[in-house]
Amino acid sequence: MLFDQYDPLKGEMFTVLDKDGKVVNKDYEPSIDDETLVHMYKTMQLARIADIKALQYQRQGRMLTFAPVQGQEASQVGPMAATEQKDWLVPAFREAAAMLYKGATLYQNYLYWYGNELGSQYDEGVNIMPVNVPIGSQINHAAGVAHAAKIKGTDEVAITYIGDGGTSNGEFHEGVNWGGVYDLPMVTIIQNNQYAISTPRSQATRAKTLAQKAHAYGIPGIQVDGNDALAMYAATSEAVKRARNGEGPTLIEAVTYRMGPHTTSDDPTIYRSEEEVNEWREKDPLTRFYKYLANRKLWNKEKDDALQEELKKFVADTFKQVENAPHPTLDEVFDYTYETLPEDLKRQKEAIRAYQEQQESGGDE
Amino acid sequence: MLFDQYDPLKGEMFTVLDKDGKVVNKDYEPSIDDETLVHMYKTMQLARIADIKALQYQRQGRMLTFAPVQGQEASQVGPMAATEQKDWLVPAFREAAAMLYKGATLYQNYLYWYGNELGSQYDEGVNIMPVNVPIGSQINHAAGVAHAAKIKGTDEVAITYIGDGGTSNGEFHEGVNWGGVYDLPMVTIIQNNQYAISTPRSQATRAKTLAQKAHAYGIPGIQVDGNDALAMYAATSEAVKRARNGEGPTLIEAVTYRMGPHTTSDDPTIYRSEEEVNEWREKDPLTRFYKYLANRKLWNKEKDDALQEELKKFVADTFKQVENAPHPTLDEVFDYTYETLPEDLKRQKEAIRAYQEQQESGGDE
Amino acid sequence: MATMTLLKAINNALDQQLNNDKSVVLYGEDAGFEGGVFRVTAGLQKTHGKDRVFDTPISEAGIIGTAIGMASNGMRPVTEIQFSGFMFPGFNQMAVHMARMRNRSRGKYNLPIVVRMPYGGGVRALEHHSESLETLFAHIPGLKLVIPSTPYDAKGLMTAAIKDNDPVIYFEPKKIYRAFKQEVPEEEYEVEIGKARTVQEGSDITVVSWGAMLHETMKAIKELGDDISVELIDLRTIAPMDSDAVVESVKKTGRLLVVHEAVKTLGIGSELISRVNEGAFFHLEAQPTRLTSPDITVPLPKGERHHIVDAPRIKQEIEKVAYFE
Amino acid sequence: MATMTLLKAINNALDQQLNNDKSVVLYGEDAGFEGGVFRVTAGLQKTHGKDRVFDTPISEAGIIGTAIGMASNGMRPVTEIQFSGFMFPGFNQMAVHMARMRNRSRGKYNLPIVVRMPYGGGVRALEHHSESLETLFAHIPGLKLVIPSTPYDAKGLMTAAIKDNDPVIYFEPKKIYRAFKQEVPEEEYEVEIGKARTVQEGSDITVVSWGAMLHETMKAIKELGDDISVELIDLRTIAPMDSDAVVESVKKTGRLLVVHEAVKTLGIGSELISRVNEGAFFHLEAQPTRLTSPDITVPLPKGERHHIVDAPRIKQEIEKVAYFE
Ligand SMILES: Cc1ncc(C[n+]2csc(CCOP(=O)(O)OP(=O)(O)O)c2C)c(N)n1
Ligand SMILES: Cc1ncc(C[n+]2csc(CCOP(=O)(O)OP(=O)(O)O)c2C)c(N)n1
Ligand SMILES: [Mg+2]
Ligand SMILES: [Mg+2]
Repeated sequence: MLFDQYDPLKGEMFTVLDKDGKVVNKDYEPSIDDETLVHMYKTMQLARIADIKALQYQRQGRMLTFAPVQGQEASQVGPMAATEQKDWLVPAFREAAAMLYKGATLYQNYLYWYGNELGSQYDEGVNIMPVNVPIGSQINHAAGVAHAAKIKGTDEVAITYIGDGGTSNGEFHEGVNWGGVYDLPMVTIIQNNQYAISTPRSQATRAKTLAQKAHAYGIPGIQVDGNDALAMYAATSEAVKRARNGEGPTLIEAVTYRMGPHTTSDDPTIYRSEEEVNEWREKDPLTRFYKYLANRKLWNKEKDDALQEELKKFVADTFKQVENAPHPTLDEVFDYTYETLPEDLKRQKEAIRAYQEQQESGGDE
Repeated sequence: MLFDQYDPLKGEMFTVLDKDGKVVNKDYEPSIDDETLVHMYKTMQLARIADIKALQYQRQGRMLTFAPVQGQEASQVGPMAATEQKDWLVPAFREAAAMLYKGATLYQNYLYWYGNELGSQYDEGVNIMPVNVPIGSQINHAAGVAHAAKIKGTDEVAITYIGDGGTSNGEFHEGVNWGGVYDLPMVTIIQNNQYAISTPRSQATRAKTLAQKAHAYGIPGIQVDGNDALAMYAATSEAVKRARNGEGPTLIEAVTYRMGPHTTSDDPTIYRSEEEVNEWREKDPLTRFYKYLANRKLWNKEKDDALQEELKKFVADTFKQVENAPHPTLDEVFDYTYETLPEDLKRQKEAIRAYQEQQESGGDE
Repeated sequence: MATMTLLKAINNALDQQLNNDKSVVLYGEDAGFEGGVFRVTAGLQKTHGKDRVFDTPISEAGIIGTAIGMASNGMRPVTEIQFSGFMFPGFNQMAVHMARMRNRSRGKYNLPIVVRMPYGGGVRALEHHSESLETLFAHIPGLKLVIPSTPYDAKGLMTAAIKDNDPVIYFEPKKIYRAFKQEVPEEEYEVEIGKARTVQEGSDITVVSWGAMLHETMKAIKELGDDISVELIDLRTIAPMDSDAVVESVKKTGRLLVVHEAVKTLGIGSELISRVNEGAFFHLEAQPTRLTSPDITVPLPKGERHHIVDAPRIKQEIEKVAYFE
Repeated sequence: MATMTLLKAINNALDQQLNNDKSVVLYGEDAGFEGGVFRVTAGLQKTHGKDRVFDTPISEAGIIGTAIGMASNGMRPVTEIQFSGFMFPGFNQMAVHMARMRNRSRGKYNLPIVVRMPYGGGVRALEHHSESLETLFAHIPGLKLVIPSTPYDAKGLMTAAIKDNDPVIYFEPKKIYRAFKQEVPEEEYEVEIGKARTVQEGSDITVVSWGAMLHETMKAIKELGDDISVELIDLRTIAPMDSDAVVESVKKTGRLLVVHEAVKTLGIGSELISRVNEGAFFHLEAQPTRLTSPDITVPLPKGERHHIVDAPRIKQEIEKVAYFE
């Protein structure tokens, strides 16, 4: 069993692919159908290109602050590929790639970071919880989603994400612990991207690995190469299987790196060296996965060039759509406060409407 | 080294004395001078008798709700005996025995539970933080006390207590983790008394031991027989030594049992069996320690009878003093809100004073 | 009809909703097996099973946070915070998520959650066991807050709270859990959230209160006799506040006294006074007034008498406002 | 004298107090090495060392909770919450301990802690990055809350906050961190906590505001020209509130408008209106009024314009109240 074999207390990290996309751990190479493999790659590329473009737009003043995903695509797409439609994704705030794979549209992702709540209104049957900004609090949501599944007797699994820094937060503790107490179908993935804004992983906790925190909850924990989509797929598959069998939750530490800034307001050069960034560039999750697919004759340069062309156009078109989308109306910002708007709030809204109409009609008296 | 030798993941529990007060673990029998040993015993007895008496007073309607300590005396007195005057006790709410040993007077303890804040105004130089009711929050205080010690370069150590149930709380996590991050002189003692009110230990977490939670923080953790004052002394001594040497915090799980109700408002017969209680009665920490002292010729029945007499009288006298103590005045309940009372609050106080004086003088118009 | 205490009425509503709707679940610290420290949920685990009525770890963030997840996945969780003074570790979840999920997701996720918590003082309790924290919830857009003062309302408001598609905080006035009984229908009924109750009509002064303090106020009014005609309003829903009922009443009486247990500064009284100013300024014959606990920490029991508002003081204050010229 | 932005003035006060008092320490998420996400504490770690100026784990309960322990053991911690919207996980510590330790221990432990947090909207930020949560602190007895609106006050209030023997919450109006500069003395000075500042005297109406909104209000007043004589008060200390200054002013002007960013219900405006009722009822010539954000969640940037109070609207509201008959 995978989780017995890798002991985070000994610092053992689970890997399937090496830097050149070669399988170095045959026993655990997951059997994924070709179509899915290609789809995984395409989604990683989409996330990457969308990210790079958004950064450009942001620099041009066309996009607001957002949290880039670059470098972490494998630790997001791998796990999502190991889930089914009915399963839930309960993200933190840097899971754009996971969301895309799970069924959020790029339009929605962009719209959200563009500053419009409508971006979180995912389609019917797309089980994604909205981007969750307050660190750690999503873990309890995931426990609740899983708890509901258990009570209802469905076999949905909740997959949730948190950062390395987030593990210092009390809600991480309460949520993972809750999952253990009730043996819930829940998989918590820590994306250890080495930093919480400017604060290095070593400041988050004295524990050598984050995976070993699983011992606090009496559940399996494993450290996985987070830039290896296959390892992430395999570990998550195993965790999902356990969850569906009623064997309870799993904690996965995905060791990865945030290639970009924390958000577009951040200047990472203050706190990390170019050498460090370059070292991680060598481990790029897309390159590795590309090579794996190429080795399997599922992908090649020609296809890749075409894909990149296509995605760039798609991304640009989508962003244009977002820029042309109507801004939230006065009604929209009020009417979702409650199912039915209370009287006093109606009056507040109408007072603002009256003011706005008067301003628009030019008079201010 | 003690902490390397006992692995909580294997369920190994550290014990020095057996049920009959015989030393079964010679290597770790602490060398404590006779006077201290006797003082430890006396304090345990004082705590026990004060507890039993308070329960009687409470049943007579003379005492308010309080949290009995009976059964947990060893896990409190053992550690305190292993500390020095300068060290800090940061209690939860069931640490009456620890507080007595550390320098709170019985009068203060009683006064507090009698419903008077003055009970928490410990004497100068007595480093005890007040009874802490909100579960888990004291752990961060202890981390702060220890952090100050580290910054100031003093070698004070902070000892803090929490219950088994309390370990589910996020602040436990944040506080113990904080201690690890900064390598603070801090010892966290989990008194696993098997229940959080009516909720059994097994509902607190899926982890087999609470000591193993130390792995989450990269610090040593050990499970200790909490009804064995010597084992608790030895483990704490070792932890305090580490702390003073700058080696960082330690987590100690004291396996014990609450013999009484959760508080005097609680009816434990609802949720636990008489057999279970009786089983633990066999392991009474006082009996064991008495036998150890008797074996060492430091104590005997005669001395014990005399002590019991003396303590009973002392306890009764103290309670009388408490009953005769003046209740908090209007000024007292207002004036500690800030160092200087704001104008509006002064007016609020004077309005109440005027009302009270008028009521006392009989008129209501 | 049966006669019930307020506590029993809550239990009855919970039992009924657990029966009628399989998506209702109930949990909290000690809320399952032993039925809570006040026994409000006694018997419910036995009737409805350990899956639907259960004990939790000491984890207020977990209790509220999982309720958010559960509600997002189709359940209607009724949660318990053991005492309102211990809600703070769960306040993050309530303020930043529970109150906002409908808006954040533009209606994709709405959260039919009830958060029950015993509140209020005067019961000689330990620190943190006597707070009145209405303001902290009523200030947060997206939350509702109700407080029953009678068994009838207790059941009706709980039923309405469970059926509400938005999160409802339900404060239980622990001081009157078992203080008296009232006829309560056995069948399901709702008391509308957002509507105050006029306890008695009057023409000289409008007095507003709720929870246990309402009964202290009623005592005071009884003492007053017929000299002053008091219109007494049980606010009952604190948020969204039925200030219209209060404003209308003050238009008639010209005078307002708000009585509450919570501290003065930014207590609910401040909002009511402001709204009465906004809605009935020219009807005011005396300054709208509040009688509240002072701005101090609730004292431990031996000092509590300096803190709590009692009937004689309420009586005096009613007279002051009513006779003011 | 030097000319400084509000941000720089805070940095200067912190630097000075770290210099003058070895018991002062400063910490928060990213507050050490990089000097905070806004660079308010830039350079301080370099000057004062990693022991006294440091980064913390993401642990707001830890930040406040350890400050309580540190202060109990002789330090004067200045802590940072990265954005006020993230204070909730630390609110338990602030409400149940920080506010109460002096009272709980009858003076044995007092807590000279400063909790800094950037607050306020209008900066096109993500969710939870724009809140105005004054009420949640001002409602809790035992806490103080100050908000500077100028560099001069920023330094003086920070100095006073650090020297205060009680916990002080210090809100930083992030929108005006770098909006303008002002002459600020290089030497140490204090601005007294608990005292409002009369920005300009006037006789027709009292307008109260603070933080970034004060500047919006000043813009509005400028637009008004000489038609209306406005007495403008910068409340500056929210708790303990200098309502006396406001009451005295309203006694003179007979009219009140409170302008704030926080939501209406139970916003600071409600308390000011109540206190003005209590202290100056018979001087009122118009209903005391508040202009606030509506009772909704702060919208994401593309909807923010529906939420924020701006100068033209303030101007209009001043006119309404001033001309009301
Ligand atoms: C409760 C809370 N405190 C502070 C913040 C501000 N903040 C946003 S992201 C972040 C760092 C997160 O680091 P990590 O968990 O490692 O995730 P990453 O950004 O690396 O993906 C912080 C402190 C927040 N969002 N929530
Ligand atoms: C934050 C918080 N939630 C709930 C409570 C109510 N409460 C008081 S004691 C207790 C159980 C504590 O159990 P444990 O930690 O095992 O300590 P023990 O009582 O056994 O000593 C609970 C839930 C509290 N005091 N604080
Ligand atoms: Mg990170
Ligand atoms: Mg316990």
